[in-house]
Amino acid sequence: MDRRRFLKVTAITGTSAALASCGHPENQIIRFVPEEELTPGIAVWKPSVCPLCSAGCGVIARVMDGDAEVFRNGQPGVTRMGLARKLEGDPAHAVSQGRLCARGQAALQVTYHPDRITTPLRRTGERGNGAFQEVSWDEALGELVSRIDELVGKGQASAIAFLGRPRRGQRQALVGEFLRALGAPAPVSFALFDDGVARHANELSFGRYQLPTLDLARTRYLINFGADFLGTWNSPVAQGVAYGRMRQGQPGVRAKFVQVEPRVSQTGASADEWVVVRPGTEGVVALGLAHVIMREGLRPATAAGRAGTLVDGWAGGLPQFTPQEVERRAGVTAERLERLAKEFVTYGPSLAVIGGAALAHANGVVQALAVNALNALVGSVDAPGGISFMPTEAPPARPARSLRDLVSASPQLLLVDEANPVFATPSAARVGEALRNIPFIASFGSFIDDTSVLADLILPDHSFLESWTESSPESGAMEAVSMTAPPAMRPLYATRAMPDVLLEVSRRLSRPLDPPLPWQTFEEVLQAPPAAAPAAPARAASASPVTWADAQFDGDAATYPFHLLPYASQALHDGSLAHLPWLQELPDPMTTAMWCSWVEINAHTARQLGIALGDMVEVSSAHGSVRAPAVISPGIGPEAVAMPVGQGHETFTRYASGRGANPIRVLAPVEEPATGTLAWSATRVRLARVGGPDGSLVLFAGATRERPDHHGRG
Amino acid sequence: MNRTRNNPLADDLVRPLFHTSVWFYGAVLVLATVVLAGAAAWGYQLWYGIGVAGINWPVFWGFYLTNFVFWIGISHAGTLISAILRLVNARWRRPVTRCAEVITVFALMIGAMFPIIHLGRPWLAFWLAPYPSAREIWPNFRSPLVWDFFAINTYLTGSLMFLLLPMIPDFALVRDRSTGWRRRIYGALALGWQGTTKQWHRLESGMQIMAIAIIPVAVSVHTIVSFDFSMATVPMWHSTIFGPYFVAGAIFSGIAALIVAMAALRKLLHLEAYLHPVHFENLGKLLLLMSLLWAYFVFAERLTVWYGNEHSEMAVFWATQRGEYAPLYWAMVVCNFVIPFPILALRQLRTIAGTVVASFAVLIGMWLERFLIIVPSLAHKPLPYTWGDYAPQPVEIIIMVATFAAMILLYMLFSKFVPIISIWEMKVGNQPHPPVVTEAEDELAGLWRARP
Amino acid sequence: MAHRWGMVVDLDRCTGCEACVTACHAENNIPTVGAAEAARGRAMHWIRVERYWEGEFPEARLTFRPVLCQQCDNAPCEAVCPTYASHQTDEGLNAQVYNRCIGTRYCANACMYNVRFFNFFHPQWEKPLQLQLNPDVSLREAGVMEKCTFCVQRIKAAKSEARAEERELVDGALQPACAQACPAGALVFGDLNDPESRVARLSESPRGSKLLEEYGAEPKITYLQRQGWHEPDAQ
Amino acid sequence: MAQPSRWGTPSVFTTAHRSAGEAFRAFFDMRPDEVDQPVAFSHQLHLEKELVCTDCHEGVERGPVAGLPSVNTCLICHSQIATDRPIIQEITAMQEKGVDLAWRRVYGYTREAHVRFEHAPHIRAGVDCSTCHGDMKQQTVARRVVEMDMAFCVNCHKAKQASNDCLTCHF
Amino acid sequence: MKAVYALYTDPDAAQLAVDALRAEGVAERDIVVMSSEPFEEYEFSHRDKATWLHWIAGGGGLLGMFAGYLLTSTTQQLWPLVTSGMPIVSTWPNTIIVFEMTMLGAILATVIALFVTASLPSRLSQLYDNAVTQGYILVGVDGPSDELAARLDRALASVEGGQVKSIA
Repeated sequence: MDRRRFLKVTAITGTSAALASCGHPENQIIRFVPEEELTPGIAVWKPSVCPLCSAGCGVIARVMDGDAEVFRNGQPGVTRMGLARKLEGDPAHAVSQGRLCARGQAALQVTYHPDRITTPLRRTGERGNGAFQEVSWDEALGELVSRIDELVGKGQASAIAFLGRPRRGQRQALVGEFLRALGAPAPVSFALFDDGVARHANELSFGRYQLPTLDLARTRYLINFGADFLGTWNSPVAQGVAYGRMRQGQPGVRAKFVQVEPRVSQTGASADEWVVVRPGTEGVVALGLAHVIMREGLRPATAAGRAGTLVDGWAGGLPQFTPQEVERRAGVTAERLERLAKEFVTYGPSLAVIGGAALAHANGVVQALAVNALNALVGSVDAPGGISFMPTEAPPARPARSLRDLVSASPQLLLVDEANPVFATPSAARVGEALRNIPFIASFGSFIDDTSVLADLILPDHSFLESWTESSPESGAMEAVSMTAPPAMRPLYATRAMPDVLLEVSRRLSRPLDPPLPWQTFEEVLQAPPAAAPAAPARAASASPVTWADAQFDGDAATYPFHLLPYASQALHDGSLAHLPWLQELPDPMTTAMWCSWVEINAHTARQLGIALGDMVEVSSAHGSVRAPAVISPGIGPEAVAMPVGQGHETFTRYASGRGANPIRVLAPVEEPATGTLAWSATRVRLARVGGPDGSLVLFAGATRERPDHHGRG
Repeated sequence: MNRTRNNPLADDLVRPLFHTSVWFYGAVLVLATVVLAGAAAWGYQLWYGIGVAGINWPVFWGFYLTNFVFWIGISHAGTLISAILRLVNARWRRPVTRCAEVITVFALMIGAMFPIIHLGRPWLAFWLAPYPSAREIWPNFRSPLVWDFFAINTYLTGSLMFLLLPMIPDFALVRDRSTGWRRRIYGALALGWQGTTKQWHRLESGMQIMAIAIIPVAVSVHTIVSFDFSMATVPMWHSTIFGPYFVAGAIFSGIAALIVAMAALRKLLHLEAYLHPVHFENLGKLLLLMSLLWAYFVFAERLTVWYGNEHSEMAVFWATQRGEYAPLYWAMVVCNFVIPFPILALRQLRTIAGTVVASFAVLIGMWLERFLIIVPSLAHKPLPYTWGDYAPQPVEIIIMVATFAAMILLYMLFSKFVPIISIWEMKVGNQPHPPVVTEAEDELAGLWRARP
Repeated sequence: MAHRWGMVVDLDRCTGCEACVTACHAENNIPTVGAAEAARGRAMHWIRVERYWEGEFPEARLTFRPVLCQQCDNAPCEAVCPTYASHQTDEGLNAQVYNRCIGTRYCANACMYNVRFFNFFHPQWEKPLQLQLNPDVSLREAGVMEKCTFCVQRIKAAKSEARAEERELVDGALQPACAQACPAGALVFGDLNDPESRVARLSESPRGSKLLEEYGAEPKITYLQRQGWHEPDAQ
Repeated sequence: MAQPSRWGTPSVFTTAHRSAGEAFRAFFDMRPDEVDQPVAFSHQLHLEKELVCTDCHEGVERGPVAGLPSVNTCLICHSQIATDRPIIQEITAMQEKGVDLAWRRVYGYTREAHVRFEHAPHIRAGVDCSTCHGDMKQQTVARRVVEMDMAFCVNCHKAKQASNDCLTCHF
Repeated sequence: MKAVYALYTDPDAAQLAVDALRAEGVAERDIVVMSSEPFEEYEFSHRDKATWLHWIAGGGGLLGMFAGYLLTSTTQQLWPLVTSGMPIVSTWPNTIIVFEMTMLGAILATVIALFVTASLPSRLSQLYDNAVTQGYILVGVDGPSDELAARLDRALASVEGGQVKSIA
């Protein structure tokens, strides 16, 4: 007898069950007629583009039917609709090649995030206190249009500003068109890790304002100066695929990988050799290598071509960068440098890469130029196993304006599209204060973050799965890649694609744009794209050599003995992904930490300061301080401390608000002079233990649980 | 011999059944409250999930299984001791046997509850039992947990019978002395016992067989409990010594529990006339023996691990020896050896008070031992990346305290409804015919020598 | 011949990027438990990337090692389960039958790899995060043990599709989510009974070894050790 | 538990039962054999008119789920047929308002059973619908007539020599 | 006459009374002796010594062993699930179940046999006296004929220290 029959015998009928289940709200809710043809339980794969970083990986979304709670005509109910269930790399896409990184996988949660903005919002309380009220699209658009009308009417169209994340493609072009037609200045792109320095240097060296594609698969000797190319830098998926081939792609062939950086990054962990350098001296090592190569006559100075002539003293064999001198400046022994130089030139094709923290110094450009010249010297430019530049229809252009330009122009009306400068700029730069003084801010983002909380109006965008997407990556593949994809699923909420909103605004303006924008919808834009925005005039390829400049640091070494090395979190990247629970709970590969911030400290330093694992420490610069638990790591030198970027949002959904600490806020507002990008590795700090463990350090495993005498078992 | 020979004894021993003090009610009330708190804690855990306990990844077993092993260990007080003493016919066993057997039955019941409390889905615990169902799936007889189920069931059945059978004549005695509802209840419990020579003889030979049968079962139960650990390739679990080590430990803690219970009964039920210092002294000697045996096993276990120097085992070894579990470990050594050994070895200290102090120490020490077997090993499995730790949560502590309260409560109630000392066996003990040996002479000989 | 699913993990390729971890979460409806529970050691990752430091600064060296259920032939978790919730299928999968699990957590103790995870509470998804759930995979409730299944739902779907189309499975076409996501191609999945399959050939590699081989559990996952760099002989 | 969502439903999706009673009923698999449907659809009537199951349960041959028809499906025929009946007019009105029929399931397994049943392979293997759903020609509003306990599935699998490994259905 | 009995405090007297009854020609199985404790030193308590209890216990054990073997091996074959690479019918672990079932069989058989042979549970027979549990030893005969009763009465009374009673 089974349980069910047993109960029948005991005469408990199902009536009570039926009555009880009627009480569930799910059963009383209205069901709307599905708007699409779906075969239940059958998955369909739809292409899309991952929007989370600039790599532009093509993805495919697994769409299956499901019951979603929606509003139709203002009425709550449930409907069966196609829902994206999983994201995978698009096998047909030359960048992602069927693979996808952890962040890309988690992009799914952007659409289904419980704190996504579902309808337009208007600020009701004090600016920044987060009180908003729901308004209709009509009302919201009306308000935005009237604000623009007012400014245009007063002849102040130039006081309209647009701040977005660095994007390429038609969406960005449309924004440019819109602003130009309005008479407003060009849009401003802002991201913390925006690689402007690398692009600038590449333009100087090779005439391309672009990040390079690394042909790792065919490289036999790789020297990497701080670029986290397997984690967060440039096109990590494509680089990861190529890296796999570099390691075990051909039987019996395995490249050597040397990592030159002051702290072992996740990428550095895979290196065969870790060369510890002082922060900001990566270029010295590169030039030292070039010196040895030229001194030994392994390559002539002329082999480097223009990239070489840009470096002061190149033609003379860089006499000031003898191994002894490099040892003194960078801390790499002369013998090691000699050996590396010979290996580098002997076991080609060889490749040198620089990125990330190495360029986040005031001398970033000259560091990059040094590595470019080294690459050129060994013939690794546009050669198999070297760097190359992806041929694209619309090559990346130097931005016309920077955030600094935008702020200093004191705009009257600001449109923000997912950029979060309030989070990602040092507090000393006072960007937040400047934004607060802008009379009207409208935000298009899907979430209320540290910046959009200041907005007067929020016009929520579709998630990428709900809107047309495009991919025009600047690197990652050898050939040009360009794709557009229709929405993978219908919108869950009353959101509208930002390009459609701009087009709608342009139609509603009391003084029509001249010429009017020729499209009705974003879809039309993608089919008949605007002409590429004219690139800023290419910088005159000045042949005047650039002289080496030592990296300068904010804060004197006596008061602030440690270099603060912020780094992009493997999970949360620059913090724009801190709202995704999958990524919050992703153990950091180096420390296994989840849901928190931490400070990485060398064991020797920790002993000196009496800091144990999990103890709260305070990291103070001349511009402020943050507190976070300590993690003691053998992968960082005694003169540096490192902190991941990503946490420390004041406002950013239930998962990220008030969690952890943001090292960017305490940085000195030092910029790389040529590009105006933040030199985020150029701050010195002091360190103090301020208390015992407060429980905020959440480790999946590892650090707390490992004893030094048990490493590497297996 | 006269007819009054036996009656004062029966009067004494039956008295608690008929006279109850206010203190008793008060104590029952307090204990019942604690037990109810434990039940409420379990209800809370049932509703919210086992996660309210402190267990985690990778320490999946914690307080509940510690208590399980502890209580199963305590259960060896009774049946095993009383069966051995019955078989060897040790004279001094007579006042002790029932006290001991009751401990067994209640400790087993409480112990057997813990694996169920500890389940993630306790409402499915019946799947451990072999029964035909529509699913056609039976328990996995390779699982030590199923062995536990069978062993505990057999042991509980046996112990219950071992306890109940000799109670029948005493129920008859109470029946004949009572009236009204008591007479009806005890009449039913006495099953119509008359005391014919045939009944006596069957009872005696039945008990003889049961005593023979219960000893291997008791040994098997704690061996199988040890198998729960030693079958898994967890560092310092996967050891062949675990069977005898656990059995010895069980008897060790069982005797300690018995001494404590007897001392309490002696004091509270005024049984000074029946529970003599010699009983405590004899049990104390047994306890001494087990303490030495325990020390021997621990030394053997630790030495082989240390000598073997196997990587993952050494992690556990050092964690207990000088790592985060060292305070508990050394507390265990103190409680199980350093305190009881001198007390029990020195005749002057082997008094009632002395043995009780030693027994309390042993109970604490043995509880710690179970904890230290389970938790440090799970916290240090072979991959160092997965090392973890464990901290008990309020629910676990409340339930644990409640089971101790339940044990005391059940014991109190039992002693209120059943003569805690077997009256007829006491009478037999008082029969004049066997050559009378003085208690002093009997000390060691009486332990192992059969009556002629 | 029946399939025998296995995997090869090339430690020389693994970069520790954890794409596999999120892919597994997305594919298998693994709940996130939140900071408070994660701090209590209840985070669930069917696949994890273990990292081991060797040496001290500046010679410190790090190795990543993805660890998932090793799908042992002589799986220690199986015998100890009183209800057969854990057993071996004829395709060599170490099955975990959720409905049969009563939550003794014995299997998790017996597993020396600690790759079994337990639902201490009912999993929760703050709406509408539940729309991300894969309808092909069970939602495990409180009190149930779970672990890597080699994406059995994908295996079953691929077999069912092949049967419907009356063809054989193609090596490499069927992949668990982790292997599919891995950019560096460190995870290779396939049929060990097919001598031509990539996984079968790679598992014969001289670099190959099994994790905690000495326990004799006979895992079906082969780890290819990380290699050092040696100066090539000839130029 | 947090505030209810804007739909009046719980804001958190969880596998937990909401009440002890619900847990109790799930444990004993107590479900009504008959449920109140939004309209009294007669299977008998439609099958007599020589409709077949797959006309309305479209997914059954292709996927795991047979699917419950929406009003759109009804109105494929009923935009022409029997339009004068009140029930059809009601359905037509529903479609105009964009409101669908909230069918309630008759068969199915409790979540704790973790049964991942797929219709398509069974249809391909030639299992007749009535094997599991009874003879629908005899039923008006569908009711549960077949007791789908594990023995029911297992016996059929045994008879047809289909796999009886646990992972066949439970994963 | 329903019964005739005498109550003694001294087991020696009880032994004499039993002997006296025998002398009166009362059959061994008709002599009833009740006491509140067993008197193993006395002959009268040995009259029922012969018993099959040990053999029944052994038989129960065998039965349990067989049941244990059947339970383990047949259920393992019924749905052959492989675990840990062990054989479908795993002898070593099954031995434990077989052992426990053996002991359970022996214990249950003992208890059942004990209850049956000692006629428990039963109603109190007519021949019973509460004095038994107060320490008296009852020696008597249940349901003698009136003529026999008178003789037994005398025989019992002849033993010193007894109180002869009868139930009509």
